[in-house]
Amino acid sequence: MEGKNYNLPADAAFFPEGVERCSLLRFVLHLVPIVLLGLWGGYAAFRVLASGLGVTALDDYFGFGLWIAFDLGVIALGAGAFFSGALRYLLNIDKLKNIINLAVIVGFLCYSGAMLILVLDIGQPLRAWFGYWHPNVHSMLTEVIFCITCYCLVLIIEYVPLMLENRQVVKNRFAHALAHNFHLIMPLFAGIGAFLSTFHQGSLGGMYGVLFARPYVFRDGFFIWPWTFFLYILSAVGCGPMFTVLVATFMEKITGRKLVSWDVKLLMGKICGVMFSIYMVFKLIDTVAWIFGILPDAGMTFNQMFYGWIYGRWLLFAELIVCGVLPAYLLLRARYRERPALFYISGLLACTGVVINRYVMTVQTLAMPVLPFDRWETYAPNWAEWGASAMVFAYAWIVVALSYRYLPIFPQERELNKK
Amino acid sequence: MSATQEFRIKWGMVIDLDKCTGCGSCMVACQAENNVAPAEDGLNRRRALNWLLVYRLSNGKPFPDHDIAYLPRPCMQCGKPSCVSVCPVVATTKDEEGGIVSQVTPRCIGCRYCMASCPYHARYFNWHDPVWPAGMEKTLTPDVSVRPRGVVEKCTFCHHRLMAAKDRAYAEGRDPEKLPDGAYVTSCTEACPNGAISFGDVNNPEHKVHELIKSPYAFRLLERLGTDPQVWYVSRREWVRRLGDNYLNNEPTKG
Amino acid sequence: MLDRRGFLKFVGGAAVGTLATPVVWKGLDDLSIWTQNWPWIPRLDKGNNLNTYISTTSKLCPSACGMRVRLVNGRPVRVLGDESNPLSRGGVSALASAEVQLRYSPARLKRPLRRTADGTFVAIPWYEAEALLRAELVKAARDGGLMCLSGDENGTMNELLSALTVAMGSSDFYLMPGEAQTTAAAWKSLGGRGRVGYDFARSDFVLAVGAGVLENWGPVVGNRRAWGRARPQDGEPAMRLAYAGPVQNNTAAGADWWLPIRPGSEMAFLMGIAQLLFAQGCPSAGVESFAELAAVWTPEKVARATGLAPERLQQVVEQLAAARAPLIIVGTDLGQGGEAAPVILGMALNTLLGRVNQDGGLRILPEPEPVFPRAMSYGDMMAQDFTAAVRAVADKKRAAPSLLMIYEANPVYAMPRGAGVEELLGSAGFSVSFSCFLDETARRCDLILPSAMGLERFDDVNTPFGLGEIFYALCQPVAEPLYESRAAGDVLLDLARLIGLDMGYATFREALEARAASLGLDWAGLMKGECAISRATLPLESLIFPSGLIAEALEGRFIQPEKGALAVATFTKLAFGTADSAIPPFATKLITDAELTAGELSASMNSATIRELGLREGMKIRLVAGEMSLPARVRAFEGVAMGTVALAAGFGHTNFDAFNNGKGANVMDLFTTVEEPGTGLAVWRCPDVKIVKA
Amino acid sequence: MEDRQESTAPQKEVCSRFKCRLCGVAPFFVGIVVALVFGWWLFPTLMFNSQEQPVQFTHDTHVNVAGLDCNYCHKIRPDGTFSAIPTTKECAVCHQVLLGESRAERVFWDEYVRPGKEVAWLIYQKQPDNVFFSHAPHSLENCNNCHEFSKTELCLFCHVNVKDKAPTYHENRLSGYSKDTMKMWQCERCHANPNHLAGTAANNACFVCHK
Repeated sequence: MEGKNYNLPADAAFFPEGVERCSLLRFVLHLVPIVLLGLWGGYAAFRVLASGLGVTALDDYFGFGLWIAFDLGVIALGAGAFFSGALRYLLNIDKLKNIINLAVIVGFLCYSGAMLILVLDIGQPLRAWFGYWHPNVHSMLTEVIFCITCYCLVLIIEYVPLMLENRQVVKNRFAHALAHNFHLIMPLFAGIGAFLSTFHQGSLGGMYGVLFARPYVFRDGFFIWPWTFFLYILSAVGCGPMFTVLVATFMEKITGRKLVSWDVKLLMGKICGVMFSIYMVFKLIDTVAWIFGILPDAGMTFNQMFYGWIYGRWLLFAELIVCGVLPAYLLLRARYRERPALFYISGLLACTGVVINRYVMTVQTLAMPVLPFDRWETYAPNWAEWGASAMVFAYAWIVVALSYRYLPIFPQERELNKK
Repeated sequence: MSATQEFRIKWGMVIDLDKCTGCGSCMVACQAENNVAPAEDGLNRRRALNWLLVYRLSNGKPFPDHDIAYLPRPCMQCGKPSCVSVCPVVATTKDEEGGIVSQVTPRCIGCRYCMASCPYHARYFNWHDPVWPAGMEKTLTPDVSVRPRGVVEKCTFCHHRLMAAKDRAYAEGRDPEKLPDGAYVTSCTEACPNGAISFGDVNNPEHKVHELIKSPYAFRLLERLGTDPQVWYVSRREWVRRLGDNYLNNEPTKG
Repeated sequence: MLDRRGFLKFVGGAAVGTLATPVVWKGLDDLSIWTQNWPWIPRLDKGNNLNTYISTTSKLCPSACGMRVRLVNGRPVRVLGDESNPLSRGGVSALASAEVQLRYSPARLKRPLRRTADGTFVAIPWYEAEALLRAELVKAARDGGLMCLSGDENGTMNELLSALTVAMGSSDFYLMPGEAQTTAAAWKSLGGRGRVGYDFARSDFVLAVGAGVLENWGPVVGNRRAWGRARPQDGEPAMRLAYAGPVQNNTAAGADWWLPIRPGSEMAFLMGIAQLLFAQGCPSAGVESFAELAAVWTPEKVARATGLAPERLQQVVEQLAAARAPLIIVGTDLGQGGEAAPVILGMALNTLLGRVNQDGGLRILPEPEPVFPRAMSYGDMMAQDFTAAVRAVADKKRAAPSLLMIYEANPVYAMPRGAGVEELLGSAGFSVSFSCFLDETARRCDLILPSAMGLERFDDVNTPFGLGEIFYALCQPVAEPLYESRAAGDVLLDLARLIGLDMGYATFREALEARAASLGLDWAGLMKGECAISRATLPLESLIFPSGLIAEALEGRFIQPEKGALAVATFTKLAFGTADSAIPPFATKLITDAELTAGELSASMNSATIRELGLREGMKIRLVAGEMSLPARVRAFEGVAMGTVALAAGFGHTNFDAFNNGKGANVMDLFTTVEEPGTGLAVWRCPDVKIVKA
Repeated sequence: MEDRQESTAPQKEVCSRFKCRLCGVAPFFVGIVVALVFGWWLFPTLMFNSQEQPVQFTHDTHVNVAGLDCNYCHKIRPDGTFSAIPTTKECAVCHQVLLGESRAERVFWDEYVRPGKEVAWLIYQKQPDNVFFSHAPHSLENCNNCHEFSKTELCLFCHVNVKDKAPTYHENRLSGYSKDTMKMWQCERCHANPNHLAGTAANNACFVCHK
């Protein structure tokens, strides 16, 4: 039996072995504002469920708004989970084991958060199961619904063994055995996850690409999949791992402890650099094809795609150049990548670029008039939409904080923080 | 993106824009016929629920050369609907003889993907539960179900009137699949004091609309996007026809 | 035995077991069925699927729309057009279309209300209300101080009301000011007999000056039906339409030509036409004075007054000359308080073109014979000028009425703020309103009696204004009066009997039966929705062109507004109600930025005018005319004449229902009443306004 | 690792391997049984309430004793609508005086015919507002193009047997549906049957049955 050490935090018995954590009081205090934010968001969610979507700023022009952009954004950023998982388990890049746990947690949070928002976003949440029971196989959204729930289950299965590895939980023989067995079959789930996730990242893009009557997003493609299908996969794998790295680094800043070694981060950065560069090449080709093919076919010009400041050209410039070509180049070249400041900045830019992409494809598409006698409309989310999104953010923060405090998610932590 | 289904009967609407003066009679008749709740504040055009909406068109010229036209916009019942293939729960289909795009609100989960897909803004979401002033619910017709909040709805070409016309045909021993011209018309068609709207089976030579759509002045909205609408518009004014679709500067107006 | 661990196992077992029962899927299924039938969503009442239809005529829509009311198990649910109606031929106006829904307007009066000493209203039973009114009638009969205002335009109800007024020893029976009185005054100035109608349907070229013939003027549904039929989609139009007015309104949208002229410049425009007609050799024999007056109105002079390009005026005259059956209709957008002089000119031009008593021309119709003894004749009613009477009371030129009785009219809302209606209501000894709705006027009365709506009572339409033929149709109840409302006709007949007046009929229906009989019509047929039409005319007797009057009316007009000031033009949509009604429930969705911007009245101006005044679109402004002002927002619309601001009429109700209140402002707040030079008619006029940035 | 074994050791000493396994599994199986009993027996009973018809009507009396044809009361009107259940006024064509001495007749006459009140009949086959159903196409004539239904057989295909005493009406407490309300899959027995698509105008398009 362990002797009680009163110098340690009250919950020290639950900490991963050999690591330091702040006092319980400090931990709880830091959660207070987050919980308050979550409660405010929970109230917003309650209002939405109780009195309907009328409380949001969505309307018949903007049937999709902040929430869908948020979902698409976090799902792209959460792609680190499946892609690093695939590299780690399928291609056996062993080094990635040092960050894969965090990637799984971030992925799980992104996906479960997105599903939470989706429940609010549909008008009839109690009929949500129609998506499985009465599926329309032609709809990209059906593909999304199936893949996203299946992949969320996979992420739970990947997350559960992590939870079981808590120092106290793992003392239970059953939990121990379960965790061990889960680990053995993890490559299988990584494979399934990679398959599911690739597909729905793609079908999220496909959702927009198939809208043949919306020239802003319509794209030709390959078989039933429009180009956006592939662009979404590429952009997600290009930014997802970097997002995981950014989260890890952010956690390091907050906790003041080293969690992931620089070489692991660099490896992730290199992978992202390659993938993001490939994405940018195709995205640029796609943009050119859109300007000179799809738009004139629809009788429209490039200039008609923008409106005022809110939907101005700067968005396209930011997405493609500042948050596109620039970070791709910086991450690709070892010379720049190896300078931490540039490394993190390019990571941030790449993630921002992908989020801008998801935002404009969701909102600008709908803001643009297709009928020649219609006019541009603008959209700004209201408190209910921000609130519900904040709720997901708070939920993610809390889960990450708890996971960090109680679960051995960073195998290198002990080593890196040796004094 | 399912293939276009061809039907023997094709219910179509032809609207003469030179005859529409924008009085709104069609919109009122539509709301009353289809149990659309009245709105105390109908001013929010992005939230007001209209199965049929009259747009105001302008030739864009300054005074005194300005010209004006009104364009009633029902659901286009597209031959190749952008909304049908995207619905994840088969709540909207184009599967019935006549080609009317159905909207089954009890199936709809309210994801609004169909609204994002429709360039005509013909689809409307129930942002709130519908409310009638006390007693006014007694004027609901028994023909169209009242939609709760959280589902999408749209013009159905007064589909219940088609069913009523078929029932009458059964009762009279006629073939319900060969309705004579005028046996089935929409509420807006009937209400228009100008007679600007014509309705019938465009595939049937015995129906007036069969000829009307062949007019050199006939056009459809956003034809080049490939939606193949079942609503035609007619105008002798070129600027009106040109507003029916997006044109590059050097392209001639169709129709 | 059941420790924590055991309980968890039990729960686990129960969870597994539940999956093997219908609870989950049946529950999920029932839950979604519940969402499909939420108890707070109104249910449909299918009953036994029994549909019945009753043909009747709209009293709400001034165009005497024929309606086929659909009832499901006896419940009226829809107003449909009536194909068999010879006037509306299946067409139905936006207003009539919402009539069954309007029955349930939140503004609908439920029971009699009496004003208490502190100004609030208390509900009282009918017998008490009747006793109260009876006592007031007895008093008024003694001093002959009854004044009666009717909102009915053309029914037998006006005969009952006028007969009652006369029987009470008063001659103060008035109709709400309307186009009919203006037209009658104009016709009288020309020395004409009978009443005038326009045979719109048979004309092949209609020049409408100010009259919204496709939206709100006269028998508009009939007009539009005829116009639509004359313009087949697949053939050449058999009727052309030119509209002259300051705003490109709904009539202009349908017209082949919109001729933008400044507000108030109709006379100059008409004189210009006369000048060209005479110049082209139109015989001036008998109308030399007219030719003489017109001679100076060259297209250039007209252009200066109206803003209309000279070649466009010439084009109109060419079309008039080329047409087989041209017709000129002069009216106003508001349909109320218009000037008689332009109408006189219109009639004179029709005469000049030889269009009197022709098919598709101006037709002289015989006046109806009253069925109520002592009732005023049609001509007498038309000669009564309510606006003038109100003015006289306000100016203390005559005594205030001891009893003011208002029947289905809303003058407080619909008449110019400066007309003095509120003062009249304040000075009357006692005021009573027979009204369907708790409107602005009813709220200022001492007693409010809930009236049965047109769909709930027997009533009739006897030749709506503007129609070129005699037309008679019946209104019959399709449902019982809602709440405690009653048909005013029957209430008044009861009261008259109680105070010892013999009106000749026990019920209003009897009076209508007598009317039908007098017209030689079959009651049963009328009840089936049949209408009577007669194309009988009175012969044209020689008319005298009132050149002195016209010269006087022309004097001092057409002065350009001073710098920075704008002329005001209104535009009216029937869908937004009439002077006696308001926006029906469904029509709120018809409101666009043409009428309201951000909840305030749109002040529409063309972009040149906006630039000139240094305004911006969407800007909050006030329109100021003397002491009166109106809040609005600038809207750019190229369909407005230069130096003109266009405002929608029919908004700014303060006391109606949630579909009306708080929407925009009432243009009548800018209007005042003046005496028309020449005719002496009390007309409504809006002075030029200055724009003040708010 | 050592820590863990130490901490679990005392538990092992408390109960024997056999006993532990038994008491370990028992609550789980009890849970399953309880859930099954609740789910299959209690739940379906709790879900529905029971109501009796306000008047005990029998078709037997009307068809076999009075010799009425079905169409006498349930007819397709000339406009194609279905008259459904007759109104009290229509019933009173025959029931203007007491017919027979049954209690049901007495109740009907006293409580409905005399005051002229409509009977709030409970409709076993009640369909929700969002369903469009018309009797006109489901006619003997149409169906017997291929089938050989008798009139009764055809009616009983969808309607519960009301030959004798009117059965108890069960209403779902949550959804408000009658227990006998046909669900979509039951309609689809004919509508989704490919054999029907050729012979009749019936098909399975959504709007054929929904409104």
